[in-house]
Amino acid sequence: MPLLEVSNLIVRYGAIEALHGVSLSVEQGQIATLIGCNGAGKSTTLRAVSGLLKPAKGSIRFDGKEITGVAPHEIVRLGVAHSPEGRGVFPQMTVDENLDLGAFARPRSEKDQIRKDREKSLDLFPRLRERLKQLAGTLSGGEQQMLAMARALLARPRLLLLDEPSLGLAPQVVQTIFQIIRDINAAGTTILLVEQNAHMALKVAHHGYVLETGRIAMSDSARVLEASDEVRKAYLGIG
Amino acid sequence: MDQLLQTLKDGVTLGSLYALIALGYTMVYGILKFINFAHSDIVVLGAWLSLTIAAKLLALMGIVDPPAWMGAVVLVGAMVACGAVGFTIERLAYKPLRGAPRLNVLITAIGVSLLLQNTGQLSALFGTSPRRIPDLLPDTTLLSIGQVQLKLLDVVGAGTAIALMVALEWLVFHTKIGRAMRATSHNVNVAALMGIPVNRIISFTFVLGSMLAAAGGFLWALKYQTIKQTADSSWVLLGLKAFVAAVVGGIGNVRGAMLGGLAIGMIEQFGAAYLSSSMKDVYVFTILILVLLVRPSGLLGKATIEKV
Amino acid sequence: MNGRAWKNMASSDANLLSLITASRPGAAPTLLRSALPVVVIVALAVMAQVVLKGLLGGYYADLAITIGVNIVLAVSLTIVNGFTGQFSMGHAGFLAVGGYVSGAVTYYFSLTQWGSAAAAGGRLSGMPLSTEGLAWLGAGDVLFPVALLIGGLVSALLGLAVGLPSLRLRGDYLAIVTLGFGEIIRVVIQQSGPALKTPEAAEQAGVLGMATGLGGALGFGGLPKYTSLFWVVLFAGLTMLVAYRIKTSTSGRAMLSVREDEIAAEAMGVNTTRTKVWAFVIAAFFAGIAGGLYAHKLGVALGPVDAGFQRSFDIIIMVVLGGLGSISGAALAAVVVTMLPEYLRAVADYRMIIFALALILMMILRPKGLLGVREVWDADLWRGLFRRGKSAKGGGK
Amino acid sequence: MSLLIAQGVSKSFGGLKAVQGFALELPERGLYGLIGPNGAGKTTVFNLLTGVYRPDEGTVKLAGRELTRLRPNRIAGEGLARTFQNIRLFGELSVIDNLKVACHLRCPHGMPAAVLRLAGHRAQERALAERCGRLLEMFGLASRAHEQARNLPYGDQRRLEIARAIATGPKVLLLDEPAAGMNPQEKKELRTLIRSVRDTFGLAVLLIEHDMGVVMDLCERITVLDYGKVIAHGPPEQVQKDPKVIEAYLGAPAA
Repeated sequence: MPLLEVSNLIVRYGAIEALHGVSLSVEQGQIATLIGCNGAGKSTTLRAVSGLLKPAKGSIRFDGKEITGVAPHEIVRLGVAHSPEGRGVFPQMTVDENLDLGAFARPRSEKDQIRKDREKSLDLFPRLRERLKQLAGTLSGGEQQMLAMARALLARPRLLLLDEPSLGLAPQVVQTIFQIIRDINAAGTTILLVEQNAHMALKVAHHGYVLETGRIAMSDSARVLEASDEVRKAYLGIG
Repeated sequence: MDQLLQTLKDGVTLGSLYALIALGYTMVYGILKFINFAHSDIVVLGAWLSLTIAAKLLALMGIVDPPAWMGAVVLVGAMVACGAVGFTIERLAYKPLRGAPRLNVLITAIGVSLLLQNTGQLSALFGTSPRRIPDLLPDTTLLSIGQVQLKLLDVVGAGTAIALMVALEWLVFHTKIGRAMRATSHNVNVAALMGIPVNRIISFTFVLGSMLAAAGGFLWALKYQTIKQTADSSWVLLGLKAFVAAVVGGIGNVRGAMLGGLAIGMIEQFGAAYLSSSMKDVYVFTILILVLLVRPSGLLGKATIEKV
Repeated sequence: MNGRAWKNMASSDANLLSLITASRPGAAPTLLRSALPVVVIVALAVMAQVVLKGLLGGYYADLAITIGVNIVLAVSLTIVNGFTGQFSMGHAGFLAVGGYVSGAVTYYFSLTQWGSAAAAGGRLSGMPLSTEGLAWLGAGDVLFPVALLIGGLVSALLGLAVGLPSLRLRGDYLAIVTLGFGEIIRVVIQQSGPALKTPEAAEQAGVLGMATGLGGALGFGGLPKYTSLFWVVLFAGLTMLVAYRIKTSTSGRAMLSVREDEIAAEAMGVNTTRTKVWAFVIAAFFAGIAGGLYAHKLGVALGPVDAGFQRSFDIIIMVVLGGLGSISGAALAAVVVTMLPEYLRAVADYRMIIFALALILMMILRPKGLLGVREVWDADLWRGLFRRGKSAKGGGK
Repeated sequence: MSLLIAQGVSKSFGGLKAVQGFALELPERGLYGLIGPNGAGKTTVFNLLTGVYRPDEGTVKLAGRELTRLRPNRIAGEGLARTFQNIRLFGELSVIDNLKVACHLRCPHGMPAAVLRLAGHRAQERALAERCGRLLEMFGLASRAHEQARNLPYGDQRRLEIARAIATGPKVLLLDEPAAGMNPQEKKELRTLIRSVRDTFGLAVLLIEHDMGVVMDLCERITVLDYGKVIAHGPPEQVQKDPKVIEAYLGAPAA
């Protein structure tokens, strides 16, 4: 059974239907990626999964449990962490405080475990360790992305939703970020990755979905998609 | 010299009161981005509840002179009751309007304010004539410099206000729930993704603001003793000045509210002492208009860019 | 797409200006059509004074005058809060200015010219003539409207001063500033000296002395009671007519567009600054007139209570309940809000509690007010209501 | 000479350089596109051109007249009209009134004429009704003239927004993602519509669009933004093949 199963998802913003029946699934332990040009509905899909948007129709099942319409803070508790588009760090708070917020949903009894997870996260992102007392707003874009991911990991998610981790980052930083995404997955976290950077995303993912204006246009193993011309067409309109 | 000292003292005692009330405006604005117009009415409720509780307690114990501990009991009682009222208001009137245009929320807030004002006027509650709160503190003078007297009342009043502000500062900046409040105020959606139950945090913020307002009302009653009816225009003025303090300090900013409260208290007292006392309200509003025109984000606030 | 229409447009999308100058009908019928509503209003006003007053009797005639004043207030505030969507909470300030200024004009003019502040008589005010006037009119019939206009103009000038900050402020901030302005006006008026009682004293004090002798915190008493059903119906009618004509014109649509979306309005070429300031000025003008009517009804230019924010809130209630932007809605609400407490004892006791609850419930259930921007005579309002009714019956969503 | 010329236009928000040295030359009757990945600064460019934001540096000229420091309403008056990414109609107003508002600049008779209902005002209202009615007919919206704009279906709202921009009588039309949220059929109609608008009114059009099918089919030349900078400019075939563009969209090719 897949860890996440989305079927026939329809999401509307007022009069606009942003998703017209999206279905996808993410297998336990894998990285699935959702690619497509902007405006295709990638972020909308993630926001529906994490409960920020209420779908008009369709169902979302996590670990066999129906989570459609559940409040976002409850979904976090079930084990889904979402690192949002634009990173969403709290700029007026220190890196330290941002990380603490990542573990907000976990009970006090897990204190020791939280401390260990925190160390593990900081080992993944050594740059953050140097900046624990700094305000998050003063970090560079790449560092903020690392903070957003580290923070999401502190929720101890079984499924990590990553929205455009490469957005606005220099190519070298992007390489680093994607290496870390692999590491996170290798340590056992299932990931649903939304990316515009199709090349990078397909390289790390097991399975890929191409989203085109609110519909899944293609779904295949990442290797196949990587080799396909269709992806290029979807993005650039090259026939 | 005497006048200067006297004015300074008045400025601090009044300013700390404004600051206490301003905190409620600022905290709600920080999270929900609207002026809780009914906040000043919670202050009034706090003052009247203080009076009622004090009077009831004295009657119950059958004594005339209140013991020293009674002030604390009255304060806590008023704070708890106003916290409950704040909670109810948020749940019933404001929560259904999440995401509605700001104008609608403002109108609702005016409605709530009118409701509280006029309900308080009912004879079954507080009635329409002013009443005097029993003396909860002895009229002791602690210190005299020339003509200027520092009274126990002044010290307790300003002390309580400052203690509460320090407590709030600690809560907001050094506790888990405070972190959650700041996160919610910055971005409700991202806060929810951290597993923060944002609706509960918003309710909590209202309760907290209302409790501080109650404390403000209590201290007001302590200071001026005679409490006017709930729909009296002087109350709206008090609320407005506290709001001005929040704006001057930078709305949404807890430390700014404290700074702004003090600044407004000082401006009002110095203007009254050295210019003309009957125009003191005019100074405050002139400051408000100036600040909004010159630096709309206030002393400690941050400018925002409107998204198109 | 309509192909023929595209071809037509291509050949004849001349500049709008030329279209306007091209179609120029005869001047006479236009003049008649423009003036007709004014004639009707005057006729109604005369009838109200001659017929209605007798039918109603003293108490109800008095109530009708209050209703009329409230209509002027509510409709004028609709221009700011309803049309442009700026939220003014200091409307009572303009009411006060109009009341005091027009009061000063009638009081001191009468005092210095005729030796007494008492009414000089006026047919339109339903008073016997005591001094000579123009033709068959009394002196008061001329003095009173002039005083009202001066009060309105001074108030409009202040409206300009309040409107200017609105260039940089939005929503609730603006609301607070207007509230503050209203208070400043009140405080400043309260600083004025006592009213001068004799012609000699007035003469001695000069114009400046008279302008500052407005009774201070006690209110400005002894004003001649010129306000009659005629004047009230006249000005209520004119206010509604002007508001309606603005709403259905280029300027009015510009106001509504500012309220709907300021950024889009600017992108469509609307000068949002000028539009907002105009709205404030016009609203202040009519509020000033209302103040004059009210002061000359009571014989006192507004004690502090009438100038305070309680009064502003009263007007806001009417505007919001009627529908933000609806002239007829505001007028209807003014009638209901004024009359209900008079008729229902229960409402009188709990008047403000009921209205406050109505305000809160309205925002939750029908956020645009009863009528929204629409008017009672708009066909589409009734169609909309009907359709909603039908779909509700059919199970709805 | 080109109709719309932007040179070295830059804007920072806080420390972030949203747009850097943006340049564009749009000739009369040109139909150009502005594309780029998410957050590249496309809408910011529109906001800079139309005066919603003031550029920190650079100049914008329309038909030889400087627009750089003008307020948005004046810029509209100079002949630069736009639509918005997230539709900004006057929702409570009727469809036809939305267009009438946009004729604002061409209405010489103001408030006094309206209050007194002078002949000029009446003639103006007639002319407005006629012109706006004709526009609605062109856009296939005539039957909905008196409905509230917010009640229109989504596709009609997008079209009404274009009609409204046309009603200002522009020389240049800026369209911000006109095809967003449309189905393939609507997109096809939109392409025809944009071409007809250009031809009928003799306008120059600049459009931001994500749907590459629409962009590549419609636009004569395309400017590509990435991180606030122009990384490519040229005809569609050329831009499509530009390695920098491919990298901006698809990411660096697998190493």
